[in-house]
Amino acid sequence: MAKKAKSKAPAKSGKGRGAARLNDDIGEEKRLEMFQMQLEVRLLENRANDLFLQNLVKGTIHLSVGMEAVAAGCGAAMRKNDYTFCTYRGHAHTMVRGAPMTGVLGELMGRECGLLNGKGGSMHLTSVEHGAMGSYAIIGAHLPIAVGAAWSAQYRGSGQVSVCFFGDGATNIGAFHEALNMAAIWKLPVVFVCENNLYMEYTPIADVIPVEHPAADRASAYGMDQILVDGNDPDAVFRVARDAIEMARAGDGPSIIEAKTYRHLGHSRADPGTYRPPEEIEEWKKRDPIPMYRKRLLDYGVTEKTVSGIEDAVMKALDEATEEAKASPVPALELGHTEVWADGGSAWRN
Amino acid sequence: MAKKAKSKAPAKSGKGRGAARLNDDIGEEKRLEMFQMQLEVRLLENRANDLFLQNLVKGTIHLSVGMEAVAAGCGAAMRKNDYTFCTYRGHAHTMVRGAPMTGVLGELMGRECGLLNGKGGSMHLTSVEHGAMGSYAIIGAHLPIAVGAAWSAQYRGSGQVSVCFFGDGATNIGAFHEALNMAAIWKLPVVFVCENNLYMEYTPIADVIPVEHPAADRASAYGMDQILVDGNDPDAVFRVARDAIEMARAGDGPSIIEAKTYRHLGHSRADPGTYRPPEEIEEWKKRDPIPMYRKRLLDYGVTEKTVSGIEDAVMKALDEATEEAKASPVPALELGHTEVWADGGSAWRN
Amino acid sequence: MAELTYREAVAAAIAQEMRRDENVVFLGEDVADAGGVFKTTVGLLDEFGPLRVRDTPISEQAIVGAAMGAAMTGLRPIAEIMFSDFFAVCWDIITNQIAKSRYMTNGQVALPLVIRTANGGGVRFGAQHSQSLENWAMMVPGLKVVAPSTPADIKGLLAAAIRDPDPVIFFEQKSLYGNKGEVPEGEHVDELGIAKIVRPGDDVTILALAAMVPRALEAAEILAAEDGIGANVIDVRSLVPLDTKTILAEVSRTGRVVTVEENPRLCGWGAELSSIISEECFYDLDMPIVRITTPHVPLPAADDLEDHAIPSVSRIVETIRREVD
Amino acid sequence: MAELTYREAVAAAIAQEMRRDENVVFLGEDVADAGGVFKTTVGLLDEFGPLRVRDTPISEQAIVGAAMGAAMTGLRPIAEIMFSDFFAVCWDIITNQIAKSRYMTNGQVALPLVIRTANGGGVRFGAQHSQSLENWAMMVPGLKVVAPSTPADIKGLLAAAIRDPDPVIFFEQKSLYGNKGEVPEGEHVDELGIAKIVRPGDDVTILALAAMVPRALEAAEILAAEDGIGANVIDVRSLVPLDTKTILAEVSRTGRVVTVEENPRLCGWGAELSSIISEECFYDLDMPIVRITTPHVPLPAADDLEDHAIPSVSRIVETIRREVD
Ligand SMILES: Cc1ncc(C[n+]2csc(CCOP(=O)(O)OP(=O)(O)O)c2C)c(N)n1
Ligand SMILES: Cc1ncc(C[n+]2csc(CCOP(=O)(O)OP(=O)(O)O)c2C)c(N)n1
Ligand SMILES: [Mg+2]
Ligand SMILES: [Mg+2]
Repeated sequence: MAKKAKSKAPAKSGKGRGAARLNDDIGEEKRLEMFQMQLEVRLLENRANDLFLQNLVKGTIHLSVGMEAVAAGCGAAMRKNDYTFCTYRGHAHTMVRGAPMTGVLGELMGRECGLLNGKGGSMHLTSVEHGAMGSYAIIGAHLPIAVGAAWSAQYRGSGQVSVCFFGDGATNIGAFHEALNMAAIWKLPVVFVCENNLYMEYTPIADVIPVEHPAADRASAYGMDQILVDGNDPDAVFRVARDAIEMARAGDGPSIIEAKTYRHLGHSRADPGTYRPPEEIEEWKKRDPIPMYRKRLLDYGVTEKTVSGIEDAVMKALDEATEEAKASPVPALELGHTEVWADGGSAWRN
Repeated sequence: MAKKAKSKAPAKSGKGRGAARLNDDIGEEKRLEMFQMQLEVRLLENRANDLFLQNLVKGTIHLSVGMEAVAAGCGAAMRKNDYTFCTYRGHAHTMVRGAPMTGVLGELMGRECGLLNGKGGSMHLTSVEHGAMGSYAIIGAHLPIAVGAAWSAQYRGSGQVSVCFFGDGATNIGAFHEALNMAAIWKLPVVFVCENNLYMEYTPIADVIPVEHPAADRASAYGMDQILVDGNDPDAVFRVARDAIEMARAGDGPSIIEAKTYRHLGHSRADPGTYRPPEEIEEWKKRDPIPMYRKRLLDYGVTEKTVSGIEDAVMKALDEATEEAKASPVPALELGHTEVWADGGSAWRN
Repeated sequence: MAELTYREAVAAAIAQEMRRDENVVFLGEDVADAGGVFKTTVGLLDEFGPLRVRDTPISEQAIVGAAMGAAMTGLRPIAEIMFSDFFAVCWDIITNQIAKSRYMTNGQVALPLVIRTANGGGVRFGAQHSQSLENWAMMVPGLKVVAPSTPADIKGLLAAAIRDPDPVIFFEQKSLYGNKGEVPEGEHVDELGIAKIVRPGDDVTILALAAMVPRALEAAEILAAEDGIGANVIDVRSLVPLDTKTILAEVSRTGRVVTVEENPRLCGWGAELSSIISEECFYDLDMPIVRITTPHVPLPAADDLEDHAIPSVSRIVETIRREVD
Repeated sequence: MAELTYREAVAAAIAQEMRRDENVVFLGEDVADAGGVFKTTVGLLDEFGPLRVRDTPISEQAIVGAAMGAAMTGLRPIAEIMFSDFFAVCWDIITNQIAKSRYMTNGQVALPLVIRTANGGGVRFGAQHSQSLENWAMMVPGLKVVAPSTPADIKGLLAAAIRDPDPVIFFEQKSLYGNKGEVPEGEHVDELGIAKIVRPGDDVTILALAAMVPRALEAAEILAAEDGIGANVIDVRSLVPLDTKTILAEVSRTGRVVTVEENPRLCGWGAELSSIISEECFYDLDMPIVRITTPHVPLPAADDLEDHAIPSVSRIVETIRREVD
């Protein structure tokens, strides 16, 4: 299935057939959407980085700079009421579902306007109203949870699909195995998306797996196909994601997609990322998904004006969101004692 | 590797070439050893069943009646100082390492003479002096532990191999995945042996896996070969185990073997096993490893006298062990407070 | 009233709630076709079908993870973890995910789910199948914790747990599965967080839970008959929420208190109650609070050893005899 | 004496023991090449090589399982679990296997191993990376539990833990990693199970652990200066074995006791100590035992909220001011 999808993809960009390509199976609207999604994530994360240096973002943050195409490609392939489950490196996946920048920045800054009113922090972004069902910070935990949401969708006959993002490193933890197996036997509408950025924190993934592709080479253990995709190409990601989501929605069961990509920065704010060979970083920076995609849009005949219009609009929205978040108060202290229980409180005794 | 080994196996038994076969790559001594091992396990387990009905064995027991060939084939392929790790269904694997029948029966009966002096019970048989490093009753837990013993052997350069038995059902739990991966990347001397008896407790394994072979179809996820073997044929098991153990000992890393077999009885003493089609049970009883192997020995030219000599000796030893165990006192109450710590005691305060 | 066993009351409660609300679904190992290894869920598959009553692989993380994901998206799942000892293999999902998600998201995520499990010893299953682990759950903010002692309470409290909008860890004591008792017929729903005075008495208060309740009651009868000591026995029933009102009132009245726990010594619910009582009833206490527990050892398998480890009627009697003079 | 940070003392202790005993091996995620995400193990790979200092995949069950298997067969492994919160993903191996094997086999199996972990909050990492979970370990029979508060104690107690013949869960408090202190040079080995009176005082005893020790000390200074209250501060250091001798003697002397715990409220070590003290020092107590804890909620991430949740110097001061009149 995935392979078929890939063969439909444009082989090479070229002005001459630009318009035809722009209006291929993906189309201009989706492409501009994906461009904007990537840009929003990139600019917001760079902003978060600045705010961290100003000590306005506390704790730690895990940026996906360089990896935005995966979230964008998948996000563009999802329906509004589908579910997203992601990790501590989840700004991108949450934002592409439509979570507001103010809420995201506010959460990173521990402000009342944060998506979680400051209670969760950057590793736990959630926006249920946008289908962003949570960011999970214990490796692997959210895979079975995403399976549960898919089970629920199947049981309710709602037609929803659960899309679950995780890293290459997560493929070595037990929960991965249990989740894939259960999804497969119950033919659940879930799509697992492994963002293989070559590193689990500071350790090269190749040092700790006995196969080449951490996710794709395990697919057959669960009766699934091997699906590999260029994670720096939103169109390619979109196509495999669209097909996998369609298959899931049609009741034909789960898929696992491995998207190869790279984070330009360290694992988290504490990490300069120096364990990586400089040439490797350079190579991947040359394949930065955003300039590449910008160029493709122009090649396909989108005007410079349209593109820079999006860029300006995103920057403007981000500036506004930044000011809003900065102006938001810190959460009231009593919030520390609310919402343990559905009654809104935290009492454990009478 | 496994496949080569299988091709060396005799294709069909036949009087004419009996002696040649008896003295093939396995040889008479090993074969008699494996026959005796199976018999010891079978007779002891039947005895345990009787003792259970007399209320002399308490709690529960998990018998491997019908599955003895796997333990025997592997046991015969191991060196004295190799390590065995097994499950609650571990009487067979413990006994084939040489643990005394009195100790096994005594443990099932909660007597002082028990291998664990009554403190562990039937699910935890251990005899470190025989390399039987424990029976583990939480599914999957012992796989990483067996990996640790292999790591230790590798580090110490001791040449020991760790052999780890588990059921088809255990292939769906997270620890399975983590253990196989670690064993593979560190090229550890460990052999994983899956006894696929078609059921996880009361549920057919086929209902809860998306592949045909619960262990073998997952081997490639860890860069290992698919090894399937007839678990009711001790010779076949011996050959694949021998090769896998040799490979491990040579520093060439782990293997996983899937041995297809069947338990004649229910999952545990609480279970009559009625969820299984009677024809299935009948088919497998026809393939009972012990009468089949007895016949093979005779076909290969072993005399009836030798065979029945072994049978008589085993029965006599078992009767003696039974009497010894019955005569053994229950453990002194103070044993309940010993050996939490290496100082022999259980004090948590001064 | 009908006479049911403790085990039958489990299926009765689940069936009652599944009939009422089609969002109630149930999953676990060997729970459907086989009706559970303790035969607690017999008949559910037949009545509610394989989409609502599901057998799973041996994948506890997937079981409770699936329950969580389903609860977040509109269902009211019940997950069975066969033995409470197996909580250890899915402890992350229970403690770090289920217990924390509502709080971390400041209420965006609702988690109306129940995890049922067979808890405790007395059946000679050895150290990995006999633990009394209600404290593991009590210790974790965000989990409600219930442990009934009678068939009626099983039905009423399990129904209440299923209707509760928060995650409830429901401990069934496996040594009680065979016990019989009167259970209200028709719809029966109890309330979480209420301790029950199961025997009145003025001299000493015994706080007990699950299998320790019948033992405390038996001990109380002996103390009344042989020593003239009037023990009032409180079945704590729910550790979270904890009915400190009832407990503190009774303790203040009797001035003496003994806790009886099946779990090992350190950091048990008895310690928590002792610390609450000693802080809040300091001036009402006529004697030190005494905790009777299983010693701080893994449980032994042999019957004599196991019986010696778990608090027995005679240990309760002797302790109270010694302390209450 | 050399001045080391709490984090440097970790590597110093491990190096000291690895030099001494080649059976000491060390494994964990990002511990070798990267020297640990908290930089606690910098230099070990260089000195001891990749066979003794091993980076692992993200497979906590395999990490502690491997440590167990290695310990059973002659090695003395040290396993790092990066954050104590991740104990939840390998809790079975820790509690059901490592803690129970010696007992179940009546001593056939020895388990000389250490599991080190970064524990506790104060660094705005949110509810899944900030828990103080020493009670989880204390609750399990068969585990020794240590939680040092100073660089010197890190070195001495970690060395002692590595030499100990039993499994030790070693909690390093992550909010203390940057703290500096004098550490004995040369071989330094402390003893497990000894509480330390870190400040003398006659009016009230404060029992504290890990990050709560410096806070208790600061509170004691304020109480002395502003209120004339003499607080003696005990650093409990080791929860199992527990130095009840020192603790009970001091409490009997002062007649007043306050526990300060970073962990959430229910079933903390404070409750256990409170129950021991109230049972054994009943007649010596001049006021109720008061427990200061983090409230029973998952930890919030925002800095103000987190600071408000974890016991602060001012909360300790105010509580003692109110209670000790
Ligand atoms: C169970 C568990 N173990 C370890 C960690 C610490 N940790 C956080 S991120 C990370 C690396 C994850 O790598 P990968 O899955 O490749 O995701 P990436 O960070 O590259 O996006 C580790 C080890 C954790 N959060 N949870
Ligand atoms: C983690 C865990 N989950 C569930 C169980 C209960 N249980 C004991 S045996 C068993 C079935 C195991 O099946 P399999 O692995 O095929 O081994 P077999 O019993 O057939 O030898 C189950 C579910 C357990 N002991 N541990
Ligand atoms: Mg990665
Ligand atoms: Mg099986």
